[in-house]
Amino acid sequence: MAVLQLREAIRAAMVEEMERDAGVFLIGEEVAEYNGAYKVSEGMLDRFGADRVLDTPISESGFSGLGVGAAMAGLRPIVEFMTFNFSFVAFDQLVNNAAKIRYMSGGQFSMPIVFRGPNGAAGQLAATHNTAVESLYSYFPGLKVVAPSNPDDAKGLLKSAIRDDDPVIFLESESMYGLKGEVSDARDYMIPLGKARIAREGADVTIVAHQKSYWRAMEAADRLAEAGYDAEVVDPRTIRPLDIETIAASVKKTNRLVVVDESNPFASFSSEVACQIQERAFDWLDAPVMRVTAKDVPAPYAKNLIEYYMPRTEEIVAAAKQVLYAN
Amino acid sequence: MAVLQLREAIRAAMVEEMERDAGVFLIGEEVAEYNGAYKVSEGMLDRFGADRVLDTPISESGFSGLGVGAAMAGLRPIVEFMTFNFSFVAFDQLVNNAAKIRYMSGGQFSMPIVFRGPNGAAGQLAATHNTAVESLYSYFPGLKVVAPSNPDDAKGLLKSAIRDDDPVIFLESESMYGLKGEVSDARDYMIPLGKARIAREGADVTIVAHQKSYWRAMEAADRLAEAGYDAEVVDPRTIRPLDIETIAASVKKTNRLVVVDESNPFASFSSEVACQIQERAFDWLDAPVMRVTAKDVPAPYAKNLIEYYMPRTEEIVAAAKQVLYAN
Amino acid sequence: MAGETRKKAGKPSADGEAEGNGVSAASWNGHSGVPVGDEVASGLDESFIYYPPGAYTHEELGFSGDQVLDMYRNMLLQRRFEERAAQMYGKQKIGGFLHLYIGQEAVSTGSACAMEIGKDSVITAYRDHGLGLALGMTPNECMAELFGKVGGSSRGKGGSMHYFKKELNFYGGHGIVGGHIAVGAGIAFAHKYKGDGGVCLTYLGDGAVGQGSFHETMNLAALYETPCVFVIENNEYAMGTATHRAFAQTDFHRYAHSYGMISSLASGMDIFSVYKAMSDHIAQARNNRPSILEVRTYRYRGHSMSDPANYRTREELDARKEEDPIIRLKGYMLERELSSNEEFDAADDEVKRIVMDAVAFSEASDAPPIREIYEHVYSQADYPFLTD
Amino acid sequence: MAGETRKKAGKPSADGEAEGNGVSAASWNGHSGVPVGDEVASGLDESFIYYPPGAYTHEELGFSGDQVLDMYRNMLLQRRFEERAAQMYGKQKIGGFLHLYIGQEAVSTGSACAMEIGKDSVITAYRDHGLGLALGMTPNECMAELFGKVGGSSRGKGGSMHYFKKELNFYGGHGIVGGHIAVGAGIAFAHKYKGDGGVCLTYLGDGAVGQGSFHETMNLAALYETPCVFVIENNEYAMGTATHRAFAQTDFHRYAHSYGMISSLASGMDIFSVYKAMSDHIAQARNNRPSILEVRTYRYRGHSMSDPANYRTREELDARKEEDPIIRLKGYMLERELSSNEEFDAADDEVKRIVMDAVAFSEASDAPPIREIYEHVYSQADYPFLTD
Ligand SMILES: Cc1ncc(C[n+]2csc(CCOP(=O)(O)OP(=O)(O)O)c2C)c(N)n1
Ligand SMILES: Cc1ncc(C[n+]2csc(CCOP(=O)(O)OP(=O)(O)O)c2C)c(N)n1
Ligand SMILES: [Mg+2]
Ligand SMILES: [Mg+2]
Repeated sequence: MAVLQLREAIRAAMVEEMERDAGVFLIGEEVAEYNGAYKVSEGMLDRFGADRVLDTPISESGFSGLGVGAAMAGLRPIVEFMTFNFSFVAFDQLVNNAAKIRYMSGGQFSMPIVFRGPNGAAGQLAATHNTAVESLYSYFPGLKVVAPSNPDDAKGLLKSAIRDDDPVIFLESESMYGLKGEVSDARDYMIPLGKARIAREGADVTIVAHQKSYWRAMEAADRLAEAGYDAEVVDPRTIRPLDIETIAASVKKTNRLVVVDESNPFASFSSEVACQIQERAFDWLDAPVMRVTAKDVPAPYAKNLIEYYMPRTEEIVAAAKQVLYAN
Repeated sequence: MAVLQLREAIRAAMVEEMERDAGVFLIGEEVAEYNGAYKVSEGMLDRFGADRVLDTPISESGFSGLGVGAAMAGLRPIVEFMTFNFSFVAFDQLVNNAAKIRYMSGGQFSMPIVFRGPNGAAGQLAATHNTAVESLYSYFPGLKVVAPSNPDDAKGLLKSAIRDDDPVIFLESESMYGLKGEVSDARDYMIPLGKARIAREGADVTIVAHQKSYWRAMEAADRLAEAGYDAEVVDPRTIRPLDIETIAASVKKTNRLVVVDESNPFASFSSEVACQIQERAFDWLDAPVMRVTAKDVPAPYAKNLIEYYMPRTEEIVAAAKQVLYAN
Repeated sequence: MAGETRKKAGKPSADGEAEGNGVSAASWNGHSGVPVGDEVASGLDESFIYYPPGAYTHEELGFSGDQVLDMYRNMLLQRRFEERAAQMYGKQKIGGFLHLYIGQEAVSTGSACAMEIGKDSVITAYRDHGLGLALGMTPNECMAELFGKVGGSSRGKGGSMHYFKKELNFYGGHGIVGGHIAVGAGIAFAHKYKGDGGVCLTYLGDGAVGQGSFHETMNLAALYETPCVFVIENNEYAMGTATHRAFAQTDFHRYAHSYGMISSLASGMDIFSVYKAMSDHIAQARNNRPSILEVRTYRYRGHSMSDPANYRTREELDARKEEDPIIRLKGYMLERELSSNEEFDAADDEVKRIVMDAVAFSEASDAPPIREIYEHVYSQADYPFLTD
Repeated sequence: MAGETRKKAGKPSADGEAEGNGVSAASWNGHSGVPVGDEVASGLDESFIYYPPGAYTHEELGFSGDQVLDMYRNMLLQRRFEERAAQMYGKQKIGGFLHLYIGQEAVSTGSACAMEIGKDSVITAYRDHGLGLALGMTPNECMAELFGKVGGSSRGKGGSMHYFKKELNFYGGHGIVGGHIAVGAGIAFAHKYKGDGGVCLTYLGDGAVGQGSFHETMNLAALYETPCVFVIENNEYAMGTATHRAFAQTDFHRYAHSYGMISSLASGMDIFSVYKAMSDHIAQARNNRPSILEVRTYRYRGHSMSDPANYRTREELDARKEEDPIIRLKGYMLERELSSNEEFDAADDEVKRIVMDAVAFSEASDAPPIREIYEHVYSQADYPFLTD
């Protein structure tokens, strides 16, 4: 075990998998000579050379499609989006080509590709640079969507994603890149995709939260504990496939659920969790599933507005108290 | 009142609005000389000339962006996608520019633009040509999303959409273009966006369904009636903003809800309705909200598979019976 | 050989690059010798190679008479296959979109003869039957795919627009116009990365040139020097839109100059022109020089089955049918006495029989079992689908 | 005038188009007179116009000494404004991304002098302070926007990347690289549609040329003959990527030939070169001839505040600072005795005061009230937001 930043854990996963498998390569804007816009790929050009760590022009659609072709031909591309906001100019490549070619070819072509980069809001970046994309990509059967909340999970999940023969959207977080944590250094440290993690056990209310929201949820759990309520926090880790069993089991124990998600609310991940849980745990729910999300507006620039925009700890506490009928 | 096909009703709305307002123009692939890939714009080039009915190269991103600029500059573009599947190469223009420029400019620039075209499956068109997009676009605050189920609604809603100062994603249906119905010919026949329609009153179970699914729902309601159950069918008509009040009121009467939606299930419109209803009508629900959607896979080509893929009448009947505990 | 007359190698603007901005910073300080405000001739090599019809003989190209007959038979197979498919579409044995390649067969067959099938790769758009058959997909699996049967190449999941054949390095069959162009560059990238000596032939229509993905991919392919030939099958129309109504500049091979790429213009109605051009371009690609090959061809049918093609005149169509690649080759062979009328008749009969067999095979093949709807979505065997 | 030496009008390939495929079908029947397999010279006009630095005087261009001083003052305002903004960023008064235009001010000011502000339109990317100030946005509203205050041009909703000013026809301020290019063509389309005589100037960076939207828009603009000037501000880098590392062919003005568009290359360090080139291009646009103007410039700062710009040498930066557009103009004016040192000092003081006032204004301006988060999303007043 070593203490690594999130960016270092991600890098470690890439480096190890590139050492293990010559077919793995990294491509994206500024990943090579600049060492990564957020220094995730620092040193990788020196280590693996320009054939395996490639800078691109600003052509997200082009280099995503290039990755798709390389994956079909048996390589294992890691395509970095400087941020996932920029994946929208490559949307078709992800949701049509990466997601569907295996199906359309009747299983002839696998699609071992990882698209990775920062997701969601990162402060005062305004409306086009703060979009949470998990809800959009998880809509599409054929894709897998992963969203770790800590360095250890990031490493274990990314290694699984790189070895996976299916296309994985791997979501990181710009404002979490510096986050430190203990990380396994086992060479084959793999965390299976699709398994949630019970981050904190509790009996009174379940809180589901991933990535940045996870940290807000843990804060809220502390505050709730002070008020005498025992919250269970479940980190789904993978958005698609979703480990609904683990969430449902937790809700059957606590009878109450709050979903925290920095997505905008409509037709989002939080909607899906609420929908599935009311279906699977209807008789166990003592209160409606509540959600705490980004506000139903584009992300504003002003500091006070963007802070209000994001799911806040006090909102989670309030939502939990509401489902606990504690107000 | 006249009996029109869906395509004729849509055309009538465009023609009337173009006659009324010189700033309205139509642009898209094959809309002019070819008279529309699905003959929606038949005759419009002859009527309005090449300055107002424009064929484009195959450049969805380019002509969508052109529409955005024209809208900012005070025109009222109607941008036709041959089908909404092709909007994915223009995704950024819709979800970043059309949706957010008003906000980012602090309200300085309005965005009176309509993107319209066929949505969802249309038979054996395989995985890339059968995507339902309402869940994706309704995720984005800043957009409005409309999805009519009959010619009269289509006309009234499209006229409202064209006059609306906000960007509207107007979803039609390839397999419904020939559908006939009575259509108002009042020049100012406007149906407000954001108002659901109770298409059939009933006391036992509420079924929410739009576009093609609406017709399946109506069939299911007939079959349920034969079995002695009285279904209420609500056609939301607008996806964003969603008239959740009307749906919730219905559920408070029937205590049961089935949502039918040809979207894939995950993080979709159906998830959102279930989520909001369990929150707003928790104490009224006698059974979990059930949904009937497209299967959780890409659309297959084979006839039997694509038929199975789509929400089917018998599935709706079964879901209704399940929430009625009638099985 | 035409290929040898090229003077260009790699990126022609390399000199400029060395100085950063092309025009060096220093030269800006004061007048730089160029007359102020005057027009300056382009420093780029703007030339291209031209492969007209009727310019090549089979001997020059090194083909035997039997090989030429094989070419004929292969083109005819595509033609008859599609004629029959159209008929089956009318009988509703086939659904969805059906885009026929009829008229363009010299491009597919000429290409297949120039490449090393199995080593090289191919990717195209939805008008894919011709290339599939030329590469060696069986008429049975091709027809059964149209029928949506398990005997189809994609077990009925893909249909007409999505032929794929992994063993033949045939990467599809893609429906989003322009969506596969970058994928082609990626396949070529993989050939180079693996060092397997293969090249990728990426086919696209004239209409696809309008997509931004075309531009992004040309630049990427040229920048990374991927072994790729981009073949623009210019059949003059994208659905109902004639090229000049969609493009400000309609000589598509000329777009290559923006990327410092080599380019040619070939006739798509003469299989020898196609073969010669493709051979030269493939040779360039084997040296990691990507290129654009514009092939001028024509589709005789409508865009898809629902298109009456009212946007062109009877006269135009008839004039183009005069150039029919199959009739042209037959004429060439008869003129040179490479084959007899009896041999042509035998070939016709054989092709007809193969196609009828394919129909019978497809009728007999089963529809996919319903549970297959959940297969091939993921490689993961126990993926937990949402099912109600 | 340089503009008059152009021989091109409209689409140079118009002749070819009339025959459908450029090379007429008839010419394919047999040899067409072109030597087989030989290289063929391009028929396109591949020329461009060159506007080097130091080539123009203010008298030739019709400017008075006072006007030149105004230009100087305007460039200086941008410079001082951004220097102060950088300082405020350090003090965390400003958040998010801050992209400075320092070094490129001759482009904004030269353009603003050549256009008719209020009649013509402007759209650019996120490096937008310079153009905003050159067009006449007040330093107060600009600085307050950076501070995220209600006194800002977008009431604090947009920040540095999203300056907009409707009265000035300033259409932003856009953050997605390449995303605004087509929007510019649409604004130009609207000018033509309304017949108001205006043109749209669409600015983009060298890096944005890599996006497919560039290609799609050039073709659309050329095809529809929209009154648009596409100004490529080639500052040699896109973040840390020098142009030659991202493009196979780095003379960006040459991309114009693919679309039959006219194009020029101008120095972005000499305001007179910019002014002259812009004037010529705007004149073309007024006749519905869209064009590409590549301006060679340089940014002295890193890409954004977090970029130490290690990808270039100190020497390179120093060499480019020798060309500083503000120092250059000052030198020109001193040499010609257009202004005295006292006048420069007064101008400097005035600009400094304006910028300090803008900071004070921004400090004093309120943060937007929280309820404004729901304003300006929709024009609809009673939109039913999802609120918990
Ligand atoms: C992105 C996208 N836009 C539009 C379409 C609809 N469409 C299918 S084929 C086609 C014409 C393409 O023409 P071209 O590239 O010349 O190929 P051809 O059909 O002539 O072989 C169009 C517009 C599509 N499939 N994808
Ligand atoms: C689609 C997209 N991809 C990537 C980025 C990240 N990014 C912001 S600016 C930039 C460089 C752009 O360079 P250039 O166009 O030359 O403009 P300059 O910064 O030099 O003014 C990049 C890669 C983005 N904003 N949008
Ligand atoms: Mg074509
Ligand atoms: Mg730049």
